[in-house]
Amino acid sequence: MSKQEVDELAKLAEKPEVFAPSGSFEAPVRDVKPGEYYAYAEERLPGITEVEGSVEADLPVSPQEKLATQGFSLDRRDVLRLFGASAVASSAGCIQRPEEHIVSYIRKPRDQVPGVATHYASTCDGCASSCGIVVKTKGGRPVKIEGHDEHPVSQGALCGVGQAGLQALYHPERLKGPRVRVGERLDETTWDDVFERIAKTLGSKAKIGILTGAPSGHALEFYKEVLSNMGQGEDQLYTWEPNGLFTSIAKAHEFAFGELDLPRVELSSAQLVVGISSDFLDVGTAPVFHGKGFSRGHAYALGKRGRFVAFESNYTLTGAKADERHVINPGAEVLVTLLLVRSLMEEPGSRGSVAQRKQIADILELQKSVLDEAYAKVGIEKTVFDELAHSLLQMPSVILAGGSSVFDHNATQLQLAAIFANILIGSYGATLMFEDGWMPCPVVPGDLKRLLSNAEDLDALIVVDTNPIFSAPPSWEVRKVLERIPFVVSIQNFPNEMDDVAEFVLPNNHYLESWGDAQPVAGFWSMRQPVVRSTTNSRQAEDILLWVLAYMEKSLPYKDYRAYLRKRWQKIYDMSGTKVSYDHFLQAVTRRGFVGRLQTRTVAELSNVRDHFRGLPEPLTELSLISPLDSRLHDGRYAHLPVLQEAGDPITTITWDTWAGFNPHTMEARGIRQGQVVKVKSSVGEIEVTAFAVPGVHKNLVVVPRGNGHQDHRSTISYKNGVNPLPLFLRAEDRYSGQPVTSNQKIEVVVTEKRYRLAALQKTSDIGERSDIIKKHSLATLKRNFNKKRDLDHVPDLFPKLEEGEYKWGMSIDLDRCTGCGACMIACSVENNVPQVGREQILLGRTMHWIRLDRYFHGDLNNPKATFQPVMCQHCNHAPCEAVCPVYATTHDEEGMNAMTYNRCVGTRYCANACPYKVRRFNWWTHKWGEMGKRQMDRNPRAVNPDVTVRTRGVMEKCSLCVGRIRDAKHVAKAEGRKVKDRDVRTACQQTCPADAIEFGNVKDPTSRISSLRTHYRAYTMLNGDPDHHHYGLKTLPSVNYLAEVTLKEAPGKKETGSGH
Amino acid sequence: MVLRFCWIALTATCLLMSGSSYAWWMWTPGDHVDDSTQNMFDYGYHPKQPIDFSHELHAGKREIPCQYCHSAARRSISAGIPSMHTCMGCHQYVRTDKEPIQFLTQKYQEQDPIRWTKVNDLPDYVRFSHQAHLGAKDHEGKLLLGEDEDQVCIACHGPVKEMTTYAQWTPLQMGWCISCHNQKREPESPGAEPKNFAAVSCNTCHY
Amino acid sequence: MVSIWQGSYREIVWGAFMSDAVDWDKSVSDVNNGVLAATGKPHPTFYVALGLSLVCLVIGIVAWALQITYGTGMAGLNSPVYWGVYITDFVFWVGIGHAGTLISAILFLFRAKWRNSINRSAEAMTVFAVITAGLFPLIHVGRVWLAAYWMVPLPNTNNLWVNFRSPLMWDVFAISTYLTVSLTFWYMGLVPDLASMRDRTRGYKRLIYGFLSFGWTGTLRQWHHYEAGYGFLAALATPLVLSVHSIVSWDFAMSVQPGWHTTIFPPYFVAGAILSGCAMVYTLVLPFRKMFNLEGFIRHEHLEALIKLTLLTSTIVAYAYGIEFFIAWYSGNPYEWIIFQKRAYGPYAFYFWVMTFCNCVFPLAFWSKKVRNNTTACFIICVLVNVGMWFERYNIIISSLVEDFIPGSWGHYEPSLTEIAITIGSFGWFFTWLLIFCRFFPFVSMSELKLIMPKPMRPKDKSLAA
Amino acid sequence: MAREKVPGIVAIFSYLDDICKTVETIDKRRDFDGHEVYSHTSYHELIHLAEDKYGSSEVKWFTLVGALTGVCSGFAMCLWMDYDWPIVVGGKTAGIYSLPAYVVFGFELMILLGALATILGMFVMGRFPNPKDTVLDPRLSDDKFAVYLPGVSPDSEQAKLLKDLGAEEVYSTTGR
Repeated sequence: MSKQEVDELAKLAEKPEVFAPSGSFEAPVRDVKPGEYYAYAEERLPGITEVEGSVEADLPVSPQEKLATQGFSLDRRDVLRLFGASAVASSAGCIQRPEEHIVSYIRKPRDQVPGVATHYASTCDGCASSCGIVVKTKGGRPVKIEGHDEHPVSQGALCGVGQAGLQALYHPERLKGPRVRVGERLDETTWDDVFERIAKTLGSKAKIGILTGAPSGHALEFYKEVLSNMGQGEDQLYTWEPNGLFTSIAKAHEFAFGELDLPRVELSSAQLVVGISSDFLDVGTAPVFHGKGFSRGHAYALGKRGRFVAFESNYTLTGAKADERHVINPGAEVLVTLLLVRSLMEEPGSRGSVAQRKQIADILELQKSVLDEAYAKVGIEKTVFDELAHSLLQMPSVILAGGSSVFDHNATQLQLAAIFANILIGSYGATLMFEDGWMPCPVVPGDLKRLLSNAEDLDALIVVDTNPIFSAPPSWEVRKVLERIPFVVSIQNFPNEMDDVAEFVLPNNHYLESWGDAQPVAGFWSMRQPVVRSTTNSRQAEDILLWVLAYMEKSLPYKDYRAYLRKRWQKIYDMSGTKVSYDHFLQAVTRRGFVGRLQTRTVAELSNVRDHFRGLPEPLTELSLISPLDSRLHDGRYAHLPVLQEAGDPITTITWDTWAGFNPHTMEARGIRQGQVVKVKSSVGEIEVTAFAVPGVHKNLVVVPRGNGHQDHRSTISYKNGVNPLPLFLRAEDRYSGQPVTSNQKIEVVVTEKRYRLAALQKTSDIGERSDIIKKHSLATLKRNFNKKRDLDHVPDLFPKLEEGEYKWGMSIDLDRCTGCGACMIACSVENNVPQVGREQILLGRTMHWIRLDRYFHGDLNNPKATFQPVMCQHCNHAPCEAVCPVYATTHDEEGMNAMTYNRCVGTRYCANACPYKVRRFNWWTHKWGEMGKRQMDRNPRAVNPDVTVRTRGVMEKCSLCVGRIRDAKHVAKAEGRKVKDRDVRTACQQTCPADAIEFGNVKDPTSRISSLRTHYRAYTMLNGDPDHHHYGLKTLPSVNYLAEVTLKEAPGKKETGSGH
Repeated sequence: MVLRFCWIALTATCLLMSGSSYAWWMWTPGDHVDDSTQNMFDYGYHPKQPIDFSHELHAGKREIPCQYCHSAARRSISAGIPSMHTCMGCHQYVRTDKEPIQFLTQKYQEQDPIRWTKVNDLPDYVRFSHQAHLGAKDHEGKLLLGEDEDQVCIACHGPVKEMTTYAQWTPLQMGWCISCHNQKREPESPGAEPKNFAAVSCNTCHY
Repeated sequence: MVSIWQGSYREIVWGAFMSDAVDWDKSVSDVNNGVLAATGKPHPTFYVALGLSLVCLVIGIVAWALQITYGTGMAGLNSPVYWGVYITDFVFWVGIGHAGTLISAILFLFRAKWRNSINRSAEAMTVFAVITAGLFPLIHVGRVWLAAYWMVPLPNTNNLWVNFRSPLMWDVFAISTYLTVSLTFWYMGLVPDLASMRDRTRGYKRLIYGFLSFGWTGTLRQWHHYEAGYGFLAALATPLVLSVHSIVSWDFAMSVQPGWHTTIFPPYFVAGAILSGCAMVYTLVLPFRKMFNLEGFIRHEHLEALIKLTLLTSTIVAYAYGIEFFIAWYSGNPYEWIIFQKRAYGPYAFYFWVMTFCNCVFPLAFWSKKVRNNTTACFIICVLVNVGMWFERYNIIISSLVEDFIPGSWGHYEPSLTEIAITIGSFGWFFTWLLIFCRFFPFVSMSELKLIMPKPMRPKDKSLAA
Repeated sequence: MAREKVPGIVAIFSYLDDICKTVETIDKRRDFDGHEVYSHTSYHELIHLAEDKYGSSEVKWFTLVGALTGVCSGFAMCLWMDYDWPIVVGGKTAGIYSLPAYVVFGFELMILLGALATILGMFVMGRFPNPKDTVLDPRLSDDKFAVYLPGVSPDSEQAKLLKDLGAEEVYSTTGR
C-alpha cells in the first residue's frame, strides 16, 4: 500500500467496527470513570463537576410523594424551565423596552450551568431498532436529539424519526391529563381517580390482557410480571408491530435454526449485497444501523466500491441506490430467490454443509418444473442469476429479502429461501450474525391473530402505545373485537383511534420522560433515562400499571419502573464482570447510555423445512396493490409530527399526503393523468387516491403507502391527510407468521374526473445529460486518476484571495454515499428552528427546508437510476447573493462562511434571486401554531432551540453551516487556549447522516478530513464548470463541494453542457 | 402679508423635517422578533428589583469577587445570577435582622424563587458570550483581557462596586460593541497589518 | 400600398422630433382663459374617473394593509420566484415615468416645439408614476417598517452603512434622484403658471397659489435666469432619464440569472420605458384633453408627433427583442439559450407572445397616416402597448426565475389576489393624484404654450406712428 | 434686503415687438435707472435682450459647483463608508473599493445636487422668492408686458416716452 493510500485510509477510516466479527466486544463500562456524565461540554470544562444522583432526584420516593408533586408547585425543573424561557417579552406591539426577568435558582443543581448545555445519553424509541441517542438539554429542556457516537446500533447517526422525537415530546396536542369515558365524551379526571377506578374494575375482572407495541428490553418481562401479579397467565400479553419484517425473518429463522430471532446484518463487511424487494434503507429492521453499514461496505473508498443488486417491483429508496436494479412482478420474490439459489447450487464453490445442500437440492428438485418456467415469468434471464451467483461467491456478500413493502402470505417462505441462499454463499457468521450478537425479535409472531381469537374471553384489556385499529387492515375487524371487550384502558403517548374503544384514556410519557432499556443486539443493553420531567400531566405506562397494582393491593415490590430496571440490571452487572459497585455501574451505564458483551450461542444446522416449500407463489399478472410502511410516518404513528410530514417521501417528494404510485406507462395505457383522483377498488373496500407517476414501478403495480389517512380530529396535523389504503386488503395473513398481508392485493382502478394537487417538494426530476449538477465517475476512471488531486479553491481570479484567517469552513457531500433518506433535512429543521409550513404552502412552493434533497431520475422510465443530492447554502466565496443585498444583511465572514443576519434583513429577496442554487428561504409568514391555517404547526415555544434565532416574517434565511455549533466549539477552544480541532464541530446534518455522506471541517487544516476530501479527484462544486478544461462555470467558488457518484461501469461518452459566463 | 406667512410656513416645515429625521436616526428600530428596540439614550436603565441588593456593599466594601456570585460567567454565555442557596450561605447567619434578609429567608423557605428584573438585556437575536469575553485566552494560555477579572467586568458593566442597586452603565448597542471589536491590535511583527481586536463579521453575534 | 404606408422611416424620426406647422385658431390671449376655465370646471366624466380611481386606491390600500399585517405570503411569491408582480409593477411604473422627462427635457434640447403642449401632462404623469413606482419596493419588501430606514445611508446606532455594491442601493439613489429632479423640473415649469393662477384668484386660494408660486412676478431678470436654469435642468435630466432605467435594468443584469445577466439590458430597458411612456402619455392626454376641454391647445398635430415617437421606439424595442434572442443563441451559453427558448415556447409563452404582438406588431399600424389620424385606433393601440410593456417585464422576471440553473429548484408562479389588488390600487393611486392635479393645476403649460403660438406682434394695421 | 417700497409708474404693453423696442431704448437711458421689465413668458427676443442687459446668466456657475460637489460627495460617501467598516461581500476583500459601483452614486449625486443648485441659483439670481414683492398687475401673467419705473409719476417725461413706444396704459403704482 502506498503512503498516500495509508494516509487516505487514516483520514477516511471510520470508527472501528464494534461488531466486527473478528474482534471481541468489550464491555465498555470499565472505561467509564464513575462521576462523569456523558456531556461533552462538561468533559471539556473540568470546572463543572457533577453531583451524584441528580437524575434520581426527579423521581419521588413514595407514591404519595409522587402524587403530591404532580400538583402545581414550582420546583427545580420548573425553575429550570422558567430560567430557560426567561426571555419572556412583554406585551407585543410595544416599542418600549421589554421588561425581562431572571428567575434565580433556589438551589443550583451542580450539573447545570445557565447557558451551558447538558447532554444525557438515552435510547430512541422511534422504532424497534433502539438506537442510542444523546439528548442535548438547555435549562432543563431537551433541545436536540442526536445519535450516540459510541452506540453500536446508531454509531452516531439517527434517522428522521429519531430526530423528530422532540416534536413528539412537545406536541401541543398531547393529552394534558388522564381522561375517563362518560358516554360518548372523554372527561378529564385525576390520576387518583383513575387508579382507584381502574383498580376497582380490574379487581372484578376474571381475564385481563395487555396489548403493547414492540416492547423493548425488559418491558416484555415486566408486563408478564404485572399480569402474573394480577393473577393472569403470561400468555395474556399480546404484542402488535405493523412492520411484518420482524416476524417473518424471526419465524423463518425459527423454522430453520430453532431460534425466534433475527440475524444482525453486517452490511459493512458485505461487498456485494443482493436485495430482493428489500427495503433495509427505508424502513427495514434497523435503518440507521443498515445505513451505516451499507455506506461503509458499499460506497467508494480507496479505489474500491461495493455492488448492490436489487430485485424489486416497487421503487424503494433502497432500490434507488442499487447499481443494478431488476424490476420483477409483484409476488415473484420467492421465485427469484429460489432461482438465485438454483444458480448458486450449480456454481462450483458454493458453500453449505452436505445436509444443508441436500435439503436445498431436494426442494429445488421438488419445484423443478415451476422453476424452469420461472425465468420467463419473472422476465429475467438465467445468465443474470448465474453471473450473480458467481460474483456472490467471490467476495463477502449477503442476500436480503423482503421488506415492509412486500408482505404477502409467502413472506416467511421468502425468508426461508433467502436463508438457503445465504447459507450457500456462506453469509452466516460473516455478514449475517445469528450465533453471536443476533437481534432479538421484539414481537411475538401471530399475536394479533391470537388476540382476536381470544378476545371473546377477555374481560379487560390494557393497551400500551399501539394502535391496531388503524395499523391493521380493517378487514381484521380489530375495532369490532375490541369494542366487545367490556373494559379497555388505553395508555398512549399520543391520542389515537384506540381511544374510541377505551374506558380510560391515559397519557403515557414520551420516551424522553421515561425510564427504560432496550436490547437491540443480544447481550447488548441500552439504557433509557428521562431527560425532562413530564411536560404534561402524563405518567409512564409502566408506572401506571404499578400504581394500578398498588391500588389493587397486589403491589409489585418496586416503587417505580426504574426500581424494576434496577433489579433486572443486576444480571447484566453480573455478566459485565466489572469490579465497581452496582451503584457506580448503573450510574456509569446511565451516563454512557449502554453496556454489553456480545452473547454467543450455537444453533441447529438447518431443520427440515421441506414442507414449507410444497407450493410456490405465482407472480401476479394483474394489477395489484402494495402498501409499504412510510419511512417517515411508519404505520401512521408519526403522522402527527409536522417535521416528518413535511420532509416528504424521498422518491416522490410528496408531503402531507397519500398517493397512488403507478408506472408512467400504466398510467398512459389506462388514461390516468398525473394528479387525477382514481378509485382503487378491491372486493372489500374502495378508496379514492391521487395518481402519481413513479418511474421504475412494475407495470402491474399500484403503490399506496401507509401512514396517512387519520380521519379524526385528534391531531390537526394528521387530520385528513391522504387516505389509509388498508381498507382494501382482504383478511389474509402470512402463512407462517400470522402477520396481516399488506401487499399483492388484486384491485381495480377506476379513473374519476376529480383532480387533486399533491404537494411535491420537487417539480422537475430530469437533468438529462447535464454534468454541471451531478457528476459521475466510473470506477475505472477513478483508478486511473487515483493519485490526481483537485484544488477547488484556486481558480484564476482578478481579486486577491480573502484574507487568511485561522479557519475556513468547508463541507463535502459524498453523492456515492448519500442514500436520500432525508434525515439531514429533519435534523436541520430541528436544530435550526426551521418552521413547517403545511401542504398549502408547499403547493405554493414555500418550503422552508434549509437542505433541499434533490432527486434526479436518469434513464428508462421503467427502471430509472436515481441520484440524490442534498443542496444547502453552498457558502460561495464569490457569492452572488452577498453583493446584491442593499443593507449588508448577508455578508462574508473571515472564515469563508456566508453569514445571514436575520435582524438586518429587510426582505428585498434579491439575494434569493441572485443565488444560482436557489437555497435561500424566505419567511413569508410568521409561523406560529394555530395561525394562518391549521396546518402550519410549528413551535411550541419550548421546543425552540435557544441557540438559533427564531425568524419572523419578512426575513430571509438559509443554511448557516450550524454556525452556532462553531461558536460553541470556539468558545470552548478559546477557554482552553487552543484551536478548534477536526470534528470538534459537526453540523446537525453531518452528525445525523446514517450514510456518513456529509463531512464538515476546517479546510485550512491540512490534517482534517474535509481537506482530504476536498482535494479528492471526485470532488467538484456545483455549476462551477469543468476545471480540468480550465472552464470555471459560474465561478462562485462554493465552500460546499460534492464528491461525484461512482458507477461500476464505464459511462458512455458524456456531453459537457455545464457552462457559464 | 400673504407671502410672509408662506415664508414662515416653509421654514417651519424644514425645521420639522430635519428634527424628525434626527429623532429617527437616534432611534434605530430593532428586530421585531422580541419587540425590543435600541435607543441611543436608553441606558441608565434602573428598574425596581424585588430586593434592593447593594453591589456597593457586597462587591465594594466586603470585596466579594464578582464571580463568586456570577460564577457562570467564565463557563457559559450567560453570567448567571446566584442561586438563593448561595445568598443563604452567608445570610443564614449574617444580618438576619434586616428586613430584606428576612424576605429572602422567607422566600427560600417557601422554595419560591426571586424574579429579578433583567438590566443588561440584549435582544434575542444577539449572542453574547461572557465566557468568550472573560475567559478568552490566547494560544499561550494567557487571559486576553487581563488577569484582574473584576477589571474585565467593569469594562462593560461600569463601576459596579460603587453602585448600590445596579443601573445599566453602557448603551449595549451594536455600535458600542463594534467600537471595541474593530479596534486594531498591536501588529504581531513590525510592519505587519494590524488586526482587529475581535471578529467583526456579522455571524460572530447574529445567528 | 403606397397610399397606406405613407412616410418613410426618416420621416417618422424627423416627425417625432421636429414640430409640424400648426394652424392655430387661438391667440396668446386665449391661453390663460381657455386653460384655467377648464381647470376649474371639468367635464362630469372627471368625477366618475376620480371616483373609480378612489375605489381602486382603497382596494389597493386594503390589500397592502392585509399584507403588512399577515406577511408577504399574501402575494403569490414563492421559492424560487421571489420577485413577481410587485417588481413588474415597479419597472412598469418607472418606465411610464420616463416619457415625461424625455418629452420635457430631451425634446426641449432638440427644440421640438410640439412638446410644449403636452409636456406638463407628461411631466405630471412622470412625477406620479415615479411616486407610484417608489411605493412598490416598499410593498415588495418583507419588512417595510425597516426597509425605508435601513436603505438610506444615515448614521445609526449600529455603526453600519449600506452596501454600495448592491444594484438595489443604486436604485434607491437613482429613483430618489429621478423623483427629486423630475419633481423640480416639473415644478419649475409650474411656477409661472401658478403665478397666473394666483393673479386670477382671491382669498385663501390666492394665498395657496401665492405660496406655491414662490413669489414669481415675471420680471425680465427672473425670466432670464429661469430660462438658463431650465436649460441646465434639461441638460441634467437628459442623462438622468437614460441612467435611471439603465440602473433599474441592472437590478436584473447584475445577478447571474440566465435571461437577466446580459449587457443589452440598459438600452433595451430605456427604449422600452420610452415606448411605454409615450403610449401612456397618449392614453392619458386623449381623454384628458376632452375632459378639460383642451382640444384647442393640445392639437392633433402634437399627438401625431407623439404617435410617431411611439412608433420609433417600438421599432427600437423590436430590434432589442430580436438581438436579445440572437445573443442568447450566439453566446453559446446553454442556460441563457434554454431560458429564451422557454420564453417563447415554455409554460409562460403566452406572456411572451402578448408582449411581442403588443409592442412590436400592433404599433406597426402607425405607419399608416390613416391610423395616425384615427384617434380611437391610436388610443387602442397605445393601451395595447401599455399592456404589452407590462407583460414584457412580467415575462422577463418570471420566466427567468421559474426555471433557472438547477431543475431540483424549479417552481411556478401565479399572481395572487393581493398582488392583483395592489396593482389595481397602484393605478388608482396614480390616477387619483393625476386627476386631483388636473383639477387644481393647469394641465397644459400655459407659459410654454404661449411660446409656440403666434407671437403677439403689433398688427400691421395698428402700427405705431413713429 | 430690507427695501422700501418706492412708488412709480407701470406701463402696460400688449405687443412683443413694442416691448422689445422699449427695452432696447430705455436700457441705454440713465433716467430709466431701476426700471423693471415684466413679461408673461420667455420670448426669445426678450431673452436675447436680457442677455445684453444682464450678461450671460450666472446660474451655470451654481450648476457647475453643485454638480462638482455632488460627484465628489458621492464618491467620498461611498469610499468613506466602505473604509469605515469594510465588509467582505461577493469575494471582494476588505480594502477593495468597488469604483465602478460608486460611479452610480457619483453620477446620481452630481445630477441631484446640480439640479438643486440650479434651482438655488435661479432663486438667488432671479431675486425670488422675495417676501416683500407684490404683484403689480394681474394681467402681466396673462398676455401683457410691462415696464415699471420707480420714483416717477405718470406725467413725467419717461411716461410719455413709454407711451410713445407703444404702452397702452401708464399708471402710477404704490410700488413693489
